[in-house]
Amino acid sequence: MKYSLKNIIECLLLVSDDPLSISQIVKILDDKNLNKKQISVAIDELNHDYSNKAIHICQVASGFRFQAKDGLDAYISKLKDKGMNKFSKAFLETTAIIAYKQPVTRGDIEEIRGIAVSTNIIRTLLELEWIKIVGHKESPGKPELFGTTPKFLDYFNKNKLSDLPEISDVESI
Amino acid sequence: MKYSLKNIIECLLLVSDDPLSISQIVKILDDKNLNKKQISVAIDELNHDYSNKAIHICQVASGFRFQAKDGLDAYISKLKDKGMNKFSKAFLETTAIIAYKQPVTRGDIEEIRGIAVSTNIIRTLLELEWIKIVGHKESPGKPELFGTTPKFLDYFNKNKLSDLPEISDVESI
Amino acid sequence: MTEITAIYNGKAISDIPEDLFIPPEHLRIILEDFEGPLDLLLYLIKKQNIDITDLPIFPITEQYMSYISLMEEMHFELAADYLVMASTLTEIKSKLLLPVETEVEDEEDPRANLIKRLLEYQKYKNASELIENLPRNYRDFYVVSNAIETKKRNTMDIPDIKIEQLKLALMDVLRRAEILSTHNILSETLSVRERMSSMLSKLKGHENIEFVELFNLQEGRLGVIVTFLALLELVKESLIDVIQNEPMSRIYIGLKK
Repeated sequence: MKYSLKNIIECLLLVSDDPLSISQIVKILDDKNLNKKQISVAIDELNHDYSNKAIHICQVASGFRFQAKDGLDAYISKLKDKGMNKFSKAFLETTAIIAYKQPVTRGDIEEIRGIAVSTNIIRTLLELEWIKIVGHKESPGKPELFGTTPKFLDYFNKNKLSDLPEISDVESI
Repeated sequence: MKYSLKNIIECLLLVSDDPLSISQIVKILDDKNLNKKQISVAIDELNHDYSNKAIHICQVASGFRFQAKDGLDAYISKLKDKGMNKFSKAFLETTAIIAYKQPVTRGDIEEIRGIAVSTNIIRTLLELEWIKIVGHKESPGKPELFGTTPKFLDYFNKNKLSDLPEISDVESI
Repeated sequence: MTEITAIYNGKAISDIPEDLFIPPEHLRIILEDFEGPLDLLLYLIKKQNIDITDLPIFPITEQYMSYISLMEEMHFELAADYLVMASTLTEIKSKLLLPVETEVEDEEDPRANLIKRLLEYQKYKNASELIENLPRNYRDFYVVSNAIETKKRNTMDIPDIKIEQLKLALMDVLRRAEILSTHNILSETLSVRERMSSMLSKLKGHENIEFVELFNLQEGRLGVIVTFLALLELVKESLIDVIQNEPMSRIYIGLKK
């Protein structure tokens, strides 16, 4: 292996859009000589390496992910402020695709929009509880399937999804 | 400051959705004692620290970003669906004409391709922020002139337009 | 006799016998493969290994016309640009047919402009292939972006969205999707999609659920149909397993493992 286990795990956690569990990492690495314990040790070591850094690895419900440490809010909010105006179109389209094509994966949304889906938008939708994870698709990486929630319908004053305006064929537009 | 400049920059690059330029970083840090040179040095140092790691900082047209180093494809592909963005021939031809002949009007593109340019393609390119309106031509109707953006170059991992492959005139077919 | 030769999925389909029936939809795909009249002309030229600088306008015009008439016969929605090219070709042809009255110096070859355009177009076709082959994010390299969770994230305000906007957004995106070579999107009954989501939620946390339990008879006939369609759709998308241990025994539904 060209890179150490530690470095590969670091890279995977950073490239991944979602937290990774130890068993997911074991599966991705697909190496008989590796066990969960070793992954766990590597993550601890990584975090030790990060002790002086502004980032660290945290464990959340679905696995491990990187987080910024406290004290950088002032900078980060300046970073995240930009580009809010262009945000709403992508937000609207992502929401519309999930509503009308559910259950869909992120990949499905990307395929339809032809553009990578912003992790922010998915997170926001999850935080708003407009969407939830309804399952996992049987394809590489077991991507999450998203569907809308009753809360989403509440926002639009609708009772059920079929109350949403119908989209017939696109040709006629 | 609680964290070193290096560590703050590292964190900002990882938090950001888009590449960050040195002047953006200067603006975010908002510290009179900091100049561009220092940021640039810090980025070099960071990359040196990352020499054994599986990720590194790359410079593309709109700034700096982290990328996975080569050789991790086997793992990352298990993490993400890949090859999402497949583009139609019409889309690629329109993009190529704008990239290599900019600034061009819609009429110029139609002239070369011999067929009407789809409004959708132009809109998608504008939304992807691969192209922007760079001016208006001094001709009837003052048509918009399109040019490519740094974001277009970012997507293909290029720094400047001259990094695109060279094209030559065609003599025979 | 019209020679039907075309490219389908990059492969040339040539010399199709006259009596061979090509389903209209199939032919449509063949013809849609051309990116316009210049593309079609380039194809005809390449196919015959013609020296473009000495473009034999008569046979090329003839072949071009037969394609056009074929397209018209198929009621293929012919872009006006194809007809413009047809008239350009005819014009060049007639100019070439005219007897040269006097030796006019510097009289431009009537084909010159067309040849120039074809070469120019070929140049950008080549360029588009170069772009196609450039390394791309997520295909050839991986960008680390937005990799870090921050506490202060969603401070942004949710725009005040009207339901109509949502619909328009989707129509917009679907329309745009046509230009990206992706799967076709068929309109589906929303209630089925909704049921698919709720069924997956219901199955989550259970090893499996008996088939009949998925149905709510109070919903009436339509409800049962919607549930059944959702079930079929989930099977089709390999999201669930349908388990029956022996013929005529109970059927269980579980999430795909």
